[in-house]
Amino acid sequence: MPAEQSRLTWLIGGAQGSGVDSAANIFARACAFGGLQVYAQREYYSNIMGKHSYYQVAVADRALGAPRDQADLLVSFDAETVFLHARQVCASGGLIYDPKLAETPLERAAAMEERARTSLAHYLVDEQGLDETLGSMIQAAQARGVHCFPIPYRELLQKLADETGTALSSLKRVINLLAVAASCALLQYPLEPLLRALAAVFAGKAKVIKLNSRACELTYQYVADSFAGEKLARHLEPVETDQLRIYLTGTEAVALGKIAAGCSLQAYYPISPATDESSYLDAHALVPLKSPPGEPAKQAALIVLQTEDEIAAITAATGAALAGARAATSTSGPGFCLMTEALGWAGINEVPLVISLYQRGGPSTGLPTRTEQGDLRFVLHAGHGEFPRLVLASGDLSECFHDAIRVFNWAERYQTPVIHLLDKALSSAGQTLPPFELEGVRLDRGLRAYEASEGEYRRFAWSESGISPRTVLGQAGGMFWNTGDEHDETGHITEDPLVRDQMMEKRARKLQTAAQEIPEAEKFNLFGDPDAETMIVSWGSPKGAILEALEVLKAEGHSLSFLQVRLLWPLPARALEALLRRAKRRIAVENNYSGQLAGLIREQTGIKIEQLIVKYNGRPILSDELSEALKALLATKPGDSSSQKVVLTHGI
Amino acid sequence: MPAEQSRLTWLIGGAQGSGVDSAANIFARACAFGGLQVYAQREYYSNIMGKHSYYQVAVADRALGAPRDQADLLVSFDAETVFLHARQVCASGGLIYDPKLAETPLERAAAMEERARTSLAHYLVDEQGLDETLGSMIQAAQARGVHCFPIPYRELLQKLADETGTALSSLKRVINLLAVAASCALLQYPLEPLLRALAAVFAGKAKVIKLNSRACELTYQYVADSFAGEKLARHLEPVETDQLRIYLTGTEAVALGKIAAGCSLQAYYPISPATDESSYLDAHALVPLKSPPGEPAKQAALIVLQTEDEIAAITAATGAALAGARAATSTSGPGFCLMTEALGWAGINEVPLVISLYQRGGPSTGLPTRTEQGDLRFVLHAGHGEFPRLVLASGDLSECFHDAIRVFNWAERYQTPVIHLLDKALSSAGQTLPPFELEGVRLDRGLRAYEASEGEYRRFAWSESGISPRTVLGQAGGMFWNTGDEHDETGHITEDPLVRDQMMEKRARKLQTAAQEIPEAEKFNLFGDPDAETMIVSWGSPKGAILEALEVLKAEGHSLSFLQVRLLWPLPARALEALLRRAKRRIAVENNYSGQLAGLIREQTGIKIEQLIVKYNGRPILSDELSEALKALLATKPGDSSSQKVVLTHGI
Amino acid sequence: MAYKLSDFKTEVHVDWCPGCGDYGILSSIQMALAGLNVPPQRTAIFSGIGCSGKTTHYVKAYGVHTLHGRVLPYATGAKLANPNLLVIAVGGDGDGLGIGAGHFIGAGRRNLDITYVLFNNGVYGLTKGQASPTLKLGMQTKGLSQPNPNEGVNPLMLALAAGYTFMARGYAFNVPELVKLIRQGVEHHGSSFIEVLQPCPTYNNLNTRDWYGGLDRPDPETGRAQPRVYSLADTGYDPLLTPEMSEEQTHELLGRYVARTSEWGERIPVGVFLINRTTSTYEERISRRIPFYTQQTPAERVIADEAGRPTVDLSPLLAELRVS
Amino acid sequence: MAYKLSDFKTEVHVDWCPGCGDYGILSSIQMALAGLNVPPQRTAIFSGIGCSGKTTHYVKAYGVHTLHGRVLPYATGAKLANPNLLVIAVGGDGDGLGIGAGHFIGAGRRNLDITYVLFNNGVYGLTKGQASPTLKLGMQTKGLSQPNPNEGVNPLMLALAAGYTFMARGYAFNVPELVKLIRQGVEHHGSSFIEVLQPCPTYNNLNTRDWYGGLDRPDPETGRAQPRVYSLADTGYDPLLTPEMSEEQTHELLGRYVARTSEWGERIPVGVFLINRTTSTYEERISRRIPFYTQQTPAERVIADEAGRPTVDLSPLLAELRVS
Ligand SMILES: Cc1ncc(C[n+]2csc(CCOP(=O)(O)OP(=O)(O)O)c2C)c(N)n1
Ligand SMILES: Cc1ncc(C[n+]2csc(CCOP(=O)(O)OP(=O)(O)O)c2C)c(N)n1
Ligand code: SF4
Ligand code: SF4
Ligand SMILES: [Mg+2]
Ligand SMILES: [Mg+2]
Repeated sequence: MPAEQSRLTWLIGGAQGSGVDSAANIFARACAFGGLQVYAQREYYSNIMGKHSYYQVAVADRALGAPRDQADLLVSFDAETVFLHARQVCASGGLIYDPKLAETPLERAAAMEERARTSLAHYLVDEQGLDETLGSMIQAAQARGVHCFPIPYRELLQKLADETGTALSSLKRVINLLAVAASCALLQYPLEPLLRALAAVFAGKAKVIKLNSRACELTYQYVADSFAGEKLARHLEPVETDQLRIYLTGTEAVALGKIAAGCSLQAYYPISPATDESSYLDAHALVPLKSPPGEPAKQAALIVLQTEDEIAAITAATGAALAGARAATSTSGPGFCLMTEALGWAGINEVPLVISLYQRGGPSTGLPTRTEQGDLRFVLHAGHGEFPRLVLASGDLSECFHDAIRVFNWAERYQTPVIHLLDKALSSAGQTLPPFELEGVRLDRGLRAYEASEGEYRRFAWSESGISPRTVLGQAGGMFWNTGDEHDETGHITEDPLVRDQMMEKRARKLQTAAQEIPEAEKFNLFGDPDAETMIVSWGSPKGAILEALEVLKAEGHSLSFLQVRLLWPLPARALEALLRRAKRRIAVENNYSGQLAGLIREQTGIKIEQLIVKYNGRPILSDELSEALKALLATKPGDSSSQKVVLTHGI
Repeated sequence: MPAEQSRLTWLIGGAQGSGVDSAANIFARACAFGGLQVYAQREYYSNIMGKHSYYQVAVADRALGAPRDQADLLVSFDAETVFLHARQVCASGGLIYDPKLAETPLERAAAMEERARTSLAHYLVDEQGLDETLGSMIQAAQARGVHCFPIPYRELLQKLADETGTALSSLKRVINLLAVAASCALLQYPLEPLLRALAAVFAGKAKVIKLNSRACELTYQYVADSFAGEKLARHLEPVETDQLRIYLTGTEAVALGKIAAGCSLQAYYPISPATDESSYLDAHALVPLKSPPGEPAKQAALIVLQTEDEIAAITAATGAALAGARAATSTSGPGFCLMTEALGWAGINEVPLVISLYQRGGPSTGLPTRTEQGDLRFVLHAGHGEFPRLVLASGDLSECFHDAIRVFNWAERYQTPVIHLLDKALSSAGQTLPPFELEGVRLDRGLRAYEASEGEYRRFAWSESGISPRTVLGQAGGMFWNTGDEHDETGHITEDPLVRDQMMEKRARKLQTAAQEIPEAEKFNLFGDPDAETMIVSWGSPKGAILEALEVLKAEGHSLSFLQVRLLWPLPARALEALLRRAKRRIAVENNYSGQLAGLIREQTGIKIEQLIVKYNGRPILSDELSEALKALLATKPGDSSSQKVVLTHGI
Repeated sequence: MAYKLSDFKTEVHVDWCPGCGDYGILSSIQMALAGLNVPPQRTAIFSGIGCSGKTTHYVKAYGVHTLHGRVLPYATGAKLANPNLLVIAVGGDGDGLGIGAGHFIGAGRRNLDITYVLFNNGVYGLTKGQASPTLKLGMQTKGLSQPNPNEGVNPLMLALAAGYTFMARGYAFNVPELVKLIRQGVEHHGSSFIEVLQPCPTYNNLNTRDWYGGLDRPDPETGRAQPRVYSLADTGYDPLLTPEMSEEQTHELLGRYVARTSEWGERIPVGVFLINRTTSTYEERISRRIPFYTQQTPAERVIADEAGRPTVDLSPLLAELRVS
Repeated sequence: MAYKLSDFKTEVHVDWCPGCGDYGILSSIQMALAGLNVPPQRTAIFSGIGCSGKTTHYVKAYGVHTLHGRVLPYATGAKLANPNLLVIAVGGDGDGLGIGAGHFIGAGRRNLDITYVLFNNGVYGLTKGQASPTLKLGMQTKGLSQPNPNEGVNPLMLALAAGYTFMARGYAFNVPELVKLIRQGVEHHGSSFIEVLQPCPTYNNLNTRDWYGGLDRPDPETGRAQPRVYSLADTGYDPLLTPEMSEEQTHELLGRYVARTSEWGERIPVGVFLINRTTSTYEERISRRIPFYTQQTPAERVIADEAGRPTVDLSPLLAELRVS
């Protein structure tokens, strides 16, 4: 079947706190246990309970890497979800809803945004000539060819209650599961992988498993019986595979990378969307070590310190790094703002420090739970004055893991802060992947003066590469001093103009050394047809959507290349320039307002990337809206000024 | 006489706390009272007492705007000054020293930097074949033709003590004044303006004036008598003028601008070199208002709030701005680091906020009392996410004053933060100027909704210009809400993707409006020959040195133009591009490591400024080292790669 | 003119969890404001970031939802610029005593006439239940992977050290008392600090409404719950500190203060703990230097004539700098 | 092995003003260290920014001169990573209780085994004499244009509220006593806080050496100066708080603590104010979860074999995520 057909987009929505996440999680695992691969994306408000959240799970028999606008099956158990998402369902798709809610008027969706409500009212009344109820939404969907399936949640629960002797009130949390079971039935997907998923998620809780399994069976049967006639165009079929797979999120991938890298102290202050990474680490404070077979399992300590603020987080991590630990902090824009002064301190003192920065919608508090790539320029220049830093951006979960290791190696090798750029889209993306391999992984602790001799050791000794052998606090013979002031080779304060020049140049040279040493493969990726006339340039999380769009366009006869820049600083300007010059038309795709990478490239290479496709509504770039935008662009002439900046606006 | 001759460089050094500043201050005023113009520059350590500091006072019969490397007369009363500065005195210049110190060995200058000591030892012993004493320094200077004048400070003081019946011990603080009086005598400058300067500086303290005057007379007479034979090539002659003049520093110029602008709240946390501005404002908390003649003088309140940190400073200023005050904060790099989060808040909430940023040597604590232009890129991108800001850099004291007014007008007109970029060189520069005029000054409070009506008013109402009429806290009928989250027109939180887009676009449009409205004359200056082949591009404090260098080069037949960029954001890219394209050779001059403006220009215009002259040793660019560097550059071919980056290293 | 509760309510959807103590605090603030006879437009409420930070959007008064931890300096700037505004600051315990602790101290030292209401729920609500700085050592609320390794800070002890001049503690579900405390706080001249015990049913499963209410320890005789929260006033506690009091009396009061504020667990006092009348407000200190400060406020100052010409007369300042 | 004072001295030029109290504190730290029998290389001193911040450069031990206000979190990170380091933090009153006040609270709550020495001179020395947070209300030191409009914070009261478990105050010019206090602080298990009264002859013209020494108030009979500073120990003050003490005894001690720490002006007590033995250290709390924490420290962990292959075994973690 064509690439397009093998992918199914399942979408579930509901009020925050009503179980949307766990439903999606279980559905995704059910697919995975059936040998399929999934890519899940989560959208939610900065709110604990009541506001609308949704989860999109894309399923296919091959690896997927991006969310999409159109859904094949929409799953709901509240009214707001139907109102907000029904129009996303593709013409032959399906929609699961609670028939009890059919009369619910638009105004009863109390938590809905005013703008959305107004636009829905306009759609229903002015465009469709219907009234403002959920029933009308269903009607309109049906008119478009969408198959709508009323699922009587309450009755099914009652049946379950009766059958198992449980109180109905305590079964409320099962509703979301009924929706999952109903989906499987409609998609003609077998029940067995779903039951396995349940068993895995609730491992150890036999009673819960039993109850939930029964709920699934009941619903599955009910749906199979009730909607035998009405068929969904899309099916989901298990695939035989003996590939090992894990299912995890971006924050978990980064956390695993840190653990593999030997990170032994992470200091953080809670902030969305970075917190999950620290929570994962905190839950794994006892790190398993390889031990010879037969011997008792050994463990190491990973200290996760919740500090009083982000300033304390970065400075505590720096203190730990000085003591010799691989230390990191993890944060998002507002927290990073508070870290800039200490970033400079780590820079001038040549401290190996790792900062994982999860970008989110800015400025200020902005859109705390939405995505954006708005901080690139900020991280490049954060901190007053000039000092070396490395900035690496991951584009998918596998890169998240390996880059999390890489940044520690660089931090220690170049003795300077390294920023690992991530974003909310990556952090909350769920994906099936082959288990990470440590086979090829090597840890590089950089130049160390293990045998420094007292009185002679100079921490900032002059060297060609700019790098001086390092000692750590407490080490015999390697005493040093640090100061945020300009310093001499021993680390004591100096204001001597010549020593100052030398130290500025020494630090700057480390960056040149890094630029020379780091292999090109870690600096950027080139995908697609390298000789294509049109080149897409991007960085970070849009990677998945771009790769999918490339496939779609290829299927339609358009050949493009895609340059994914990974090392943003020091930017591999010369290599990029050579590649960029080969293309006739260059298009930057970025999840921000101004096209920050495009600006950086122009600054560093002189090449103006004439066409920008940007998105800044807090939602990730969706592969289908991107391919549409690209097609439209390709239909214009390269110099056409009306197409210089295309703004993507999809997403709910 | 030729331009070169009309300028005299007087340099005084000594331990911090020993009166160098007051001596320089009095000498500068003495020159000013004699109708001359001065430009003074101060260099000092981050230390309260004991480390070496010095003051350079340039004097001429015309306005001066930059420090220089070579000194005509070096004035010392300690050993370190002679060691460090004797080599700066030009061949026919003079040197005043204390003969009692002739035996002092180099190693006794305890506070001296190790590197300087080593290099001096090398100079004295290896190069000159002398021993390591001050006497040898003098000998070497004399060998170069420098006139050296031993001034027996102790004896003169004893004489003064005897004559006035004062205890010798209480006269120590007068030494520096003796040095000033001796300078005047050697320069054949009359005593009278010096006595006037004394009277002005110690106004109200008759006894002090009397004692100090007598000290000056005694010394003046002594020097005139003792060195009648030995003549200095350079004289200083009073000039008749009825021009009014003031003598002030950069921080005072900014403070006066703020007062004129009606700033009524400044919140700050102490930090060099910004503090002086706040101290000046604090001392003038009762602001004089114009009152009709005859009526009692009216006053207004200027609250200066010393906060617990810089975060409190910027947020308190923001709170005051919301209440309707013209509010500001003033800081330097480390403090600005802590302000970036709140900068974004002010940006998304469209608050008129002024930040005066005095750059100093970075990164981190860096060189706290030295100068640098290292923060340009940082201020352009400070704060996560994207929001509008304006950045204006002053190049001299007169701009400091007028720009300080201008930034308040822009802040209120465009309802967004404005950063006034200054640096240590400007802040501590002393200069004679005609008194500032308010004649042409107009204050623009921007769009205000004075008659907003309750229930209808929307703080962030949509508008073509991006600007919405503003109300202030406490105003009847104009209630608003603010939040760091993305908001709707009333200011309440929204996560709606479309409203988000609109708000991002609204805010961005304000910057376009500003770019259109602000006159070119406020965006940049073009000096020199507009058709010259070679164009110098710079910003901020190097202005003075560049203008002086231009004169020198012109005198030698080189015609250059100089583009001073003032509005750094939004950068007037189109206009700059047109100008830059006219030149054949472009040279950026910047007081930083990487040539940040050059990078910005390339990003915004595509034009690569091939040649950089930079300086990053913490000292300002000196006009004579700059003209030398320019001459050398002009002698090369434009594309010569060896001359792409010239690093200036002078200064002590 | 008398105000009604509804005059202080906006139409914004309140998005706290069901059963959240914030509802009680919100009502208390609105009721206290309605009773104060100050027009909504003369009132400005500032908030930090957290669930608690959303409060400003629900109150019909100028509402400034600031940054995490920075509510006090924002409020300080506004109040200083316009001392005639009624300024209230609100925020979470993480906001105020974690990231914002430095400002908490700074504001206490100033004694500006503002009122600060702290929502103490023992957790970071909006970021999903991490320990807040008030959570006691060893407690393990739902969201924690291990018992809290930090000692909890006592907000009222910190307030004393910082120098606030009105200190009180209320309980979110005792609205009538809380309304009174807030009103007293606002009417007090100087910086008032009101800690509110706020159940967070979603993340703090230890200090719940039932726990505060003592449902876990019914009276063996009557079977009725014995609430942990009790009224300080009922014990005859006198919070007043006056200039007339001797050093000994002062120490006695401070000793009592420390003893009472350290009670936690079985008995938790609420009410007014201290009213310090021995010092001046920041406004009074400014007025000593600038006598017209509260009449011609910095915020309302006319800085230019109609043509935009500055009203300032620079000449006296320029004269100081004259060198001719 | 016994250490000498000179083992803890560097050759860096000391650039404080003549007569500065910092000299006394520096010597006291060096002498205390020499007496502790810990090798200089096992010792790390952290400092903030200010005149006081330069201390690290003068002490021969690992010296980390950090950022303004951040000395405690830097020190915390290092100590946590290597609990076997002897960690001392030093800094000014502006550094520690102005910009750094939030960290001061945070560190107190943790009770990590570090010692913090606060140089209290009432001013911001290095920025030229602005009021520091400890300067009392209404005082006007040399550098101020008007009397201080803020109340001064009492460091020992703040330390109590924050949770430090060893609290003492010394005087910069009583070196023998200060050496003892620092030593006691270092030997105490948990976070120790030592406030040092430090004359700043350049900017603080009120709390001078003469003033502390009482030169302005000679005994009318003997004509001898009556020092303001007196020893707490001489009054029989017992600073010990133990688990055995009753609630009443505890309150009595706290009452005494508050009374004594609020003394200022005519009589100023120095000595040990509180030794709290009722709680565990942070290290102990970590060790409960990670029993090998102090033996296999995070800092010294071997993370790779010689070929650079990670020592970590990811498989148990991957197994948790398995979906096949
Ligand atoms: C600088 C910064 N760091 C972190 C956050 C993330 N954040 C949002 S709310 C919150 C904590 C809220 O806890 P609390 O102040 O106790 O308020 P509550 O939600 O409990 O009312 C945090 C850490 C932020 N917004 N800004
Ligand atoms: C973020 C930041 N803000 C301001 C400063 C400027 N600064 C340097 S030292 C100092 C105050 C020093 O006072 P204190 O901490 O009391 O130390 P002391 O000099 O009195 O020993 C300040 C504000 C700075 N270095 N960093
Ligand atoms: S998380 Fe807690 S504090 Fe936040 S709204 Fe829910 S119950 Fe209230
Ligand atoms: S300014 Fe004060 S604290 Fe700083 S060195 Fe001088 S005397 Fe000491
Ligand atoms: Mg809370
Ligand atoms: Mg101090």
